Amino acid sequence: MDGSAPLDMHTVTLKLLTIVAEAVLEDRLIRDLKRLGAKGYTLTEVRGEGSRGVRSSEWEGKNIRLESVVSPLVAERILSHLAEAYFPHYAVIAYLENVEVVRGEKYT
Amino acid sequence: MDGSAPLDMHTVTLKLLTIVAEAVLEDRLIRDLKRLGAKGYTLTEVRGEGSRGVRSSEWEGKNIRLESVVSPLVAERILSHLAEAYFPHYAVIAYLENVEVVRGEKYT
Amino acid sequence: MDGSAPLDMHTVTLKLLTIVAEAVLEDRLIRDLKRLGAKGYTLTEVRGEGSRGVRSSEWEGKNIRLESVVSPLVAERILSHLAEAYFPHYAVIAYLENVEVVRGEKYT
Amino acid sequence: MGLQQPPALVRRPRFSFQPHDPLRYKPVDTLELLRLNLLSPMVLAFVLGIVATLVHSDLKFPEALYTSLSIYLLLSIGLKGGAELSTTPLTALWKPALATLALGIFTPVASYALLRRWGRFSVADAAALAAHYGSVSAVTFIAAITFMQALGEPVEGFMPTLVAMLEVPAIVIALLIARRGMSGTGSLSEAIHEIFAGRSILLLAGGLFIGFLSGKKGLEQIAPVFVDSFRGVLVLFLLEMGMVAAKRLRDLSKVGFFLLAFGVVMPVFQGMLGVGLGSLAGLSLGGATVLGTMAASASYIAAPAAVRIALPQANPSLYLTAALGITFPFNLALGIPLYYAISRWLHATAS
Amino acid sequence: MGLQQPPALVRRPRFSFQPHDPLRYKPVDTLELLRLNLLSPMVLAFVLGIVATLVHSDLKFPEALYTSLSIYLLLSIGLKGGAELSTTPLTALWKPALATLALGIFTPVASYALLRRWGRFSVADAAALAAHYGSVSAVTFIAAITFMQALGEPVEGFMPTLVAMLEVPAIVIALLIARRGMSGTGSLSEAIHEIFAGRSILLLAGGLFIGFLSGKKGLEQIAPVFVDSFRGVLVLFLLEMGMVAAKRLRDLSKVGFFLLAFGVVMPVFQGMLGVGLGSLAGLSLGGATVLGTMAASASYIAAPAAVRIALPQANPSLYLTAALGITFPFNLALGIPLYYAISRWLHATAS
Amino acid sequence: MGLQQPPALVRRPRFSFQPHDPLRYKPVDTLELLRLNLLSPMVLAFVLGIVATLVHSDLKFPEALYTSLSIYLLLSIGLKGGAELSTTPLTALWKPALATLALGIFTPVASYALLRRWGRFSVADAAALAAHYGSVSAVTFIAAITFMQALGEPVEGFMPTLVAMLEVPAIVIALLIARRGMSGTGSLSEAIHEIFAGRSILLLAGGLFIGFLSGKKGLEQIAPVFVDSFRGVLVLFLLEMGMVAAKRLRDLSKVGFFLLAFGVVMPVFQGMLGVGLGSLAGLSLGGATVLGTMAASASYIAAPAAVRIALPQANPSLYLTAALGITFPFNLALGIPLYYAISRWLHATAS
Ligand SMILES: Nc1ncnc2c1ncn2[C@@H]1O[C@H](COP(=O)(O)O)[C@@H](O)[C@H]1O
Ligand SMILES: Nc1ncnc2c1ncn2[C@@H]1O[C@H](COP(=O)(O)O)[C@@H](O)[C@H]1O
Ligand SMILES: Nc1ncnc2c1ncn2[C@@H]1O[C@H](COP(=O)(O)O)[C@@H](O)[C@H]1O
Ligand code: NA
Ligand code: NA
Ligand code: NA
Repeated sequence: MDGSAPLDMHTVTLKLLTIVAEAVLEDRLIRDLKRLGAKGYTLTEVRGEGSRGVRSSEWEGKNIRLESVVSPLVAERILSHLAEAYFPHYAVIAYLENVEVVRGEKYT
Repeated sequence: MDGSAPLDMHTVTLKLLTIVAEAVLEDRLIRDLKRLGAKGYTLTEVRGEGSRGVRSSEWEGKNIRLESVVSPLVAERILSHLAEAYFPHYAVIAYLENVEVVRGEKYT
Repeated sequence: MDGSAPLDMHTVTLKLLTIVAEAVLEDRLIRDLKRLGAKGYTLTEVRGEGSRGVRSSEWEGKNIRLESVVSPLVAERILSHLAEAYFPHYAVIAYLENVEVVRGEKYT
Repeated sequence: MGLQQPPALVRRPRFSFQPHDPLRYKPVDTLELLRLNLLSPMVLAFVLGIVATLVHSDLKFPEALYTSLSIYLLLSIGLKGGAELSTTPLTALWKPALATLALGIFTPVASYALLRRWGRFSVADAAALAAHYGSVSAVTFIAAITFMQALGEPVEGFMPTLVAMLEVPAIVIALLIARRGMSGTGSLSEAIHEIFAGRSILLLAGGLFIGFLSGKKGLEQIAPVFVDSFRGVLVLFLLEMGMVAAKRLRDLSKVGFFLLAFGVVMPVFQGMLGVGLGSLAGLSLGGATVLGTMAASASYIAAPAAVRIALPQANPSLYLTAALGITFPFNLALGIPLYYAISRWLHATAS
Repeated sequence: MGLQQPPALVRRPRFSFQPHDPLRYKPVDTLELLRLNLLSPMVLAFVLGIVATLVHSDLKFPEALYTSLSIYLLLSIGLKGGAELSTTPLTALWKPALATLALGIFTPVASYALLRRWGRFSVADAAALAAHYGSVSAVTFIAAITFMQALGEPVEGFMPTLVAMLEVPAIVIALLIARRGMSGTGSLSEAIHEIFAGRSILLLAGGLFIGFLSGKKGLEQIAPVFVDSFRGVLVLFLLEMGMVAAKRLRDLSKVGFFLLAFGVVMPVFQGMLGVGLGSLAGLSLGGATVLGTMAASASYIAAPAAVRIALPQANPSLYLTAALGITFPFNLALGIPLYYAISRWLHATAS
Repeated sequence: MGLQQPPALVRRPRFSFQPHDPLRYKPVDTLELLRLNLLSPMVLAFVLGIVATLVHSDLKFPEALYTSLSIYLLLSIGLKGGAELSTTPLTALWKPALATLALGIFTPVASYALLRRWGRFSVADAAALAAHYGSVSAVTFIAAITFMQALGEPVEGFMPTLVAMLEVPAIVIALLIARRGMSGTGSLSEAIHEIFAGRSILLLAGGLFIGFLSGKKGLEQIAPVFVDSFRGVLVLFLLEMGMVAAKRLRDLSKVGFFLLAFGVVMPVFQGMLGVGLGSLAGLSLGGATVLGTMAASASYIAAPAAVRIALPQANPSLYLTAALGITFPFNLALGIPLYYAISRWLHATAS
């Protein structure tokens, strides 16, 4: 059986949107996500380094990773909003993957 | 080079199964994963929000994210079990991705 | 709209490299990643279990998960290095996924 | 506090529930009692926690801090009780122990009946609530002990033993009732293990054991941490509890009027019962007050964990909001002084 | 531990900023003052933290510990101030309050002008720095209080009230200046909420409130944690602060010579202003020293959070390095003794 | 400290390893010694931790708590030692220092030879174990100091200096032996940096430095946290250690009988050697006991980190189980009283 073969079980292909951003944005990002159509999210406290240097303590500012399973449409809407509202001044990275979700209807 | 091109290095394509669930299920989920054929897992403490409301403290109940690299067969077995044993009453989300794994044989 | 359809928004397809390894390797892995061309990374403290047993406390040795969005070339370079320098003696797992990244040029 | 410290007669002994507190004085009327309780740093810290949540403050206790404080409080209570036990004749224990067991069996049954009959709750929800209200909240117990101390009211040293005894039976009984009344419940054995090996019982019982074996001399060695610092740590803990309780208040509208009333009336009823049974069993004024508070309190550590596993059908919003958002603040602010007043009245008429 | 405690001259009272410290003695010259400060366990712990970072030690404070310590320190300062306030005539408060407000308005404007005119900073960066230097650092305030205690120098009990009053206005003013001078800034209302509901103000004000209501008797109950342990906890906290400050020092080359000079000269100027205004407002020698230190200090908890939200264009490297890497260590090691010397000189000439 | 406390002469000075403990009395026989140790709150807390793991309790110390407690313990030991050093003639130090170095060089070589010759371990595993057993466990050291304090047995103030001196050489020597005997090992320089900049040495040495510079007056300021609270914090820490050790016990079957015996016999041998050399070097009864305990203990903080980096081929199950699961509990429960008995016998025959 090929590793990437489809499953028998009923799953729906959706987008997993991952946003890593400075922690100060937590409330705002969550508000935006909900407003733009995400039905839920999972949040992890992380550290990181990128073009804006190391981000790992209270003062450097920690990072959060927000993950949300959304429809492609919602994904696109959120990405556009991020690009406009946060990319210029804040430490943010965002990317999408395809995921096969059980009970996928719940999340669209 | 196209971003999604295959690698020269020898990798195996497997399924990455991600389960986000309320923390009270930790022991049970790990037991189930092992029993159904997973060779390992990685566990992260997370917070989240979904149809059952915010889950972020001791009392609301924190969440855990369990990730396991498994064969498609095992992935399906686990998903069926989750759908039956946990989806009705517990806060759980589960999804699959395709991943290219180095030393992939170790995990099937 | 099919869940795996491409987006309108301009994104670049890159590799998301995930490494789960024992925490004692943190400094060394980060140094290696940067040297081999990664432009950034995100680090999460995790626990886990695999062929080398449970890893979850100070003494069993915690794990870290390092994630880095990189070009396929860099991904391959890093994987080869890992296979040689760490796989024999340390608890490590590594895998790749395809991700669509906004502002993808930043990370290649 | 220095080296040249003068005659030390006035120092509060560090390891006793019978405090000769220099602050002690017995307030005469109930209003004064209430004022004394409401203006204590502990209750005020709880209020501050509520305010912090209401103004959406970014104040947040790290989870590690909350866990550490609760480990400390439980162990400390156990240690002090154990050291006290080491000089107590155990014959004094059996009557209060029986009274405690009676409470642990009767109260969940009463709650369940009430919630089913009049509240029209589902089997799962009624049983879940019964488990919570039949069991005991360690923090409420601690608050009662501390209030007695502030009043200079002696309390029996074996009370923490009774807490351990009251915690378990109600949960088991409620789960058994649920089994009878429905199918498809979770694992009962796992739930029972969860309670017995749960950290609250383990730390309380473990502390009793250490305190008992190492005695007052042993406790003396660690008194600066486990005795002197107790109330200060409690203030920090109640600050956090205030924040948690206030978050629960947001769900208040969802739980309905019946549960709201239940969360206030049931504690009063169980509290009176506890004070009464305790007094019958020969407990002192302070001891009966504390047993009443224990009966009146609703568990929110042991019970939720066990119930979530064994009764996943029950809605956590209901039992958490009732136990944490309604009954806990009620007991902390009004209940404890009330049970004390009742106990005083009982003991006055008895003697 | 008690109130009726017999000949208590030698005991350090637990709840007072007017310490009768057994260690107390008044050093006569400034060098001696400096030595006393530099060899205190607090400053040495800060130095150890710097060393730990320089040798790339794996010593790392868990974030939960850092947060817990800061919650403790802020609440403790509030509690002690509040208990003190409960026996202070409030009429003594209005003049120092006015002086504090004057400082909170004048210093950010001065900083901004200086940084724009001579430092050639962008509007955003100048306003961000002005917000930080106009506001106050709670830890520097605490260090000043502790130094006064070690010297046996009485300090007014209402100083924490002034900290809460000094924290806010400068940030708001600096953000308003930035709004006028540029477009596309973040949300001002969110930033203001961030300050008022921020944990530093909440804990300070909350502590004041609890301390005031429960009074000295209330504080007495929790003194082993909130009074006796204060300096020890401060040592732990400053160890962590040393590590953080040293990490900031790595960015020192990026901030340029002007900002480096600003980070040392501005505090001295603001410190003198604070001591002067405080003395005019009738504060004691110790009180004026502490107000001077407050004016001299640069915020690094409230201000960064608010500025990051309302002024994302400003470069955090600049304000964090200046406030944490330059001004904080300067005040801790040299500034506080200096402001004390100035205050002593002022009070000597006045009387 | 108690109620019946007599004129304050008997108060334990806060910053001394020469305790005039009110509890002090010298037990005459070894059984009594053992009982005293086994029923101390510290050892009982360790036992409770073991029980918690065996019954699969959900009690879990947050990692931040464990880290915080260990930071506190190391710093505290350093501070007290440093304050003591500030009044000690340093000439007293050189002979015990030489004895310590001799132990640090001889014991890893002996362990290595034994494990290779008779245990048939691989080069990597033997060297890894030698590194652990040649180095020192800070917590075992602390337990020994605390036991001496409980007995009222004076201990030299410079002992923490010796801990810092004993920690490093054995690890370096063991790693060098491994290099000679195999290829493909990890980075030695990184491993050595790991040890020197490791938090245990940094905190111990840093504490010594702060204590020395700020002196007894400095320590007095922070005594409620760093002196009075020490044993209580140790109880919490040992509770966690018990849980960790018990988890290790699960691997016991994997390590084989030889290592099990090694984990008990080697400490006794090294302990006797330490007591002997210490006595020769002029250490007091208590000091020689503590040096013996240090020699007998196996590192489980510094050594594992360094070995994992420089000797990844070695199997961590072996060295962690031996050091944490066997030798640590053995020393804590039986070893320390045993080394004390030996030291008492040596000092009795000598005088
Ligand atoms: N190439 C990358 N791979 C993974 N995470 C990244 C990458 N670049 C940046 N990040 C994360 O995004 C945060 C902000 O990035 P930046 O704005 O580039 O400083 C960093 O702190 C990292 O946590
Ligand atoms: N759309 C989503 N994307 C990512 N995580 C989700 C999503 N929905 C739910 N979750 C996670 O799954 C948990 C349980 O979801 P629920 O059962 O819907 O409350 C939540 O607390 C989140 O952590
Ligand atoms: N199949 C797996 N899926 C996800 N994570 C794994 C898997 N196997 C191992 N890991 C992670 O990789 C770490 C090291 O694995 P190992 O070297 O097999 O012990 C484990 O502690 C887990 O965190
Ligand atoms: Na109850
Ligand atoms: Na200022
Ligand atoms: Na040793």
